[in-house]
Amino acid sequence: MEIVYSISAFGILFSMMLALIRAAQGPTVFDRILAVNMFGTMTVLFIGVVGYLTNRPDFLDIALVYALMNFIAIIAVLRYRDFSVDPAEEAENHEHS
Amino acid sequence: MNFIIAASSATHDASTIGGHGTFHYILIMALMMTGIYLILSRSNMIKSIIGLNLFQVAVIMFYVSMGKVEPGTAPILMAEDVPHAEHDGHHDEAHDADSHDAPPAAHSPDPKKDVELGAHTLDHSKKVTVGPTTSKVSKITYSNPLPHVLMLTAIVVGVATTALALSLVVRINEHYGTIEEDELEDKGVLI
Amino acid sequence: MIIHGITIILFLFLYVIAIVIGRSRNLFAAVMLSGIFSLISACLFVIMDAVDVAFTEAAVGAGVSTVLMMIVLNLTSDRESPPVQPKVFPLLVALLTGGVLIYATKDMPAFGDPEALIHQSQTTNHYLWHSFEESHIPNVVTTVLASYRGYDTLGETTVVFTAAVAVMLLLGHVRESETPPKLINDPIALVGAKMLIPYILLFALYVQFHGDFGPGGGFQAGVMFAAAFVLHGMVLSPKHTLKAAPALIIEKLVALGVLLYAAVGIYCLFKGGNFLEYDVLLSHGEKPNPHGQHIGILLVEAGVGLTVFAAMLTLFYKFALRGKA
Amino acid sequence: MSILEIIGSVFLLSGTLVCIIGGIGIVRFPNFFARIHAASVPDTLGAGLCLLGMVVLTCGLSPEQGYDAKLIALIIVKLVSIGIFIFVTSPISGHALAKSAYRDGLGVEPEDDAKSQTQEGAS
Repeated sequence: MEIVYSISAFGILFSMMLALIRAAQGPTVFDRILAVNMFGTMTVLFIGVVGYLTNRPDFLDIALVYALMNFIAIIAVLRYRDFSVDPAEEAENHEHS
Repeated sequence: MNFIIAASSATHDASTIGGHGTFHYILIMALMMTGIYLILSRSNMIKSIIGLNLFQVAVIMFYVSMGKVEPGTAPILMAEDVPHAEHDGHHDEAHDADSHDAPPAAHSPDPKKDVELGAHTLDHSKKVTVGPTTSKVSKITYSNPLPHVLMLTAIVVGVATTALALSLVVRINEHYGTIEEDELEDKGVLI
Repeated sequence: MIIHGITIILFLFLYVIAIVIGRSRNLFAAVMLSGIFSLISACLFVIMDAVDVAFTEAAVGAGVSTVLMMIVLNLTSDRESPPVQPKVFPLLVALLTGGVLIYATKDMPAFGDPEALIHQSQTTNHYLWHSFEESHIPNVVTTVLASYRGYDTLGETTVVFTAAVAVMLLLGHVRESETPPKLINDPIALVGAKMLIPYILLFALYVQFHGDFGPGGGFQAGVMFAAAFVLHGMVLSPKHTLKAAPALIIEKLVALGVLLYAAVGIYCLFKGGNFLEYDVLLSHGEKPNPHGQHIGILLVEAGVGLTVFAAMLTLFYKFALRGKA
Repeated sequence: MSILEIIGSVFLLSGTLVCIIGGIGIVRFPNFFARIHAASVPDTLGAGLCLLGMVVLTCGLSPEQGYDAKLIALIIVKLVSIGIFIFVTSPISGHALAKSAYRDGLGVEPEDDAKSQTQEGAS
């Protein structure tokens, strides 16, 4: 079974590398966010697979925390990046919430 | 395919001749170097703080890597090392005395035997023979928990101090209108 | 060998990220990449068996740190001005320091060597093989953190408290911002986040109380509790979160956690033991008293969780409610 | 290898393959809105297949390997909750991202890459 887990781990690592390339070269800031998001998902899977590879799959808590923190980081990025937003629309949304 | 045996026996060979034994530490030191360079070379304060974080992660990794025992696993006792002890608060004196003459090492004294035992428990495909649960002679090797404890708290303290640095940056920006050390120097604030 | 290969690949990722952070003029990208950096380092911690450290790094480094840095970038500027001249001196210092450190590693025991001096220590072996019979907690890290090295942890909790107080002093008076903080402007994110927040809180409780049996504990759970509120504050606005968790109460909780921790220690003194010697709790005199240890660790972890949660949330409030200069 | 292990391995490996395909897409596609399609593949299908494979493999674990029924149930619950979490969060963040990009005036033509690069530099 180790061979299956290691192929899977290396495949996910390769996929992480590709996401990293996109995060490093941009070109727009959105590409970076996209790549970071995908990288986070890959990390979750990677931790899961490594847990099986080292024969302690009860460490999936960590993967769960990764999924959560990734989401929060992405929301933070979108929230605090200065996007040009229409002020009128913003005020309207303020009332709705 | 039994990678754990291979890895651990390789380490045992290497420990005598100093081969790839300290390789991890060199990797970590190189990471520290990039952190130091980032701190010193950048005039932007946020970049310096990021560099400080990288440096901190490298130091933490150095500590944690010292706690690793090669055929080991995380220091959370597995089911066979957890005797179903009495939960009524009474403590068995005989049990206590028995545990005092237990082997003191985090691994059994004979490294060869240790490797074999570790392989037996960690090999995924093989059947694990559950040992006598009252005995303190464990077949499982655990990594050293002490560096983990120290570094766990260090990370949380690290984020608290990072926040302090960031709040200073915010105040500097409000007062002087810049977060570049070079520009502060030009203004005569920083000497 | 496979684990070694994975380790080396992850280290390569770390170098690439560090170099890209160094070269990038866009601070925004640098902060995001530092988030990835701590994700990868957490993977390495898992491989090096430090699951609790990985847990904390993932929660703190990728979550709270990134959020705080993003807010600060929003308050200041997300562009780095080009350097006046290339600097040789820092490179020399870095190379010299690194060279000395690498030279020093030659004397280190090999990586993972079970014969290394650190693993022969009597204390470590006591922690590993006697902690279960003394406290009935399988996670040795939790036992060492809260019981054997309880003094340390009390000190660390106090440091978190002090840092929170310092940030409160520095950013205390709320500047009224001319441009109010924007909303994320997205009903889907709002609904999704509202749906997730209860489960995040539930999971944080699980982490808090399951820390005895698996990775987790007060530090991680506190960060995750705060993360749920931070998420709420980000999809709505921090002002809405202030209604749910008023800053005055949260600021008092920062101190309450430390006080709870210290109170457990002082109560032990009154019961006739040493400071933070939980054996005397619920005890009739017998010395290794797993029940007392258990209850003591539970209370102490609760104190840690309370302080960390309140400190992180206070940090978020102080930064997020600050107007742009 | 038991039948469960074979099924689980097939799921896990096909999930990995999907992840790699998505990764190639995210590097090779010409502009942001094409890349967001590629990124959604590993986030949903890839992660789903991998987690499904892990669930099946966990079912195949036996008490002789140190896993009793309670532990296996706990692991499966965790895997399922990770799956639900990813399935909820990743489309949300993808949607928020696409919306922000659209509002920021990002185009869909391949040559927009060069233009937006200067935009990022200027902003």
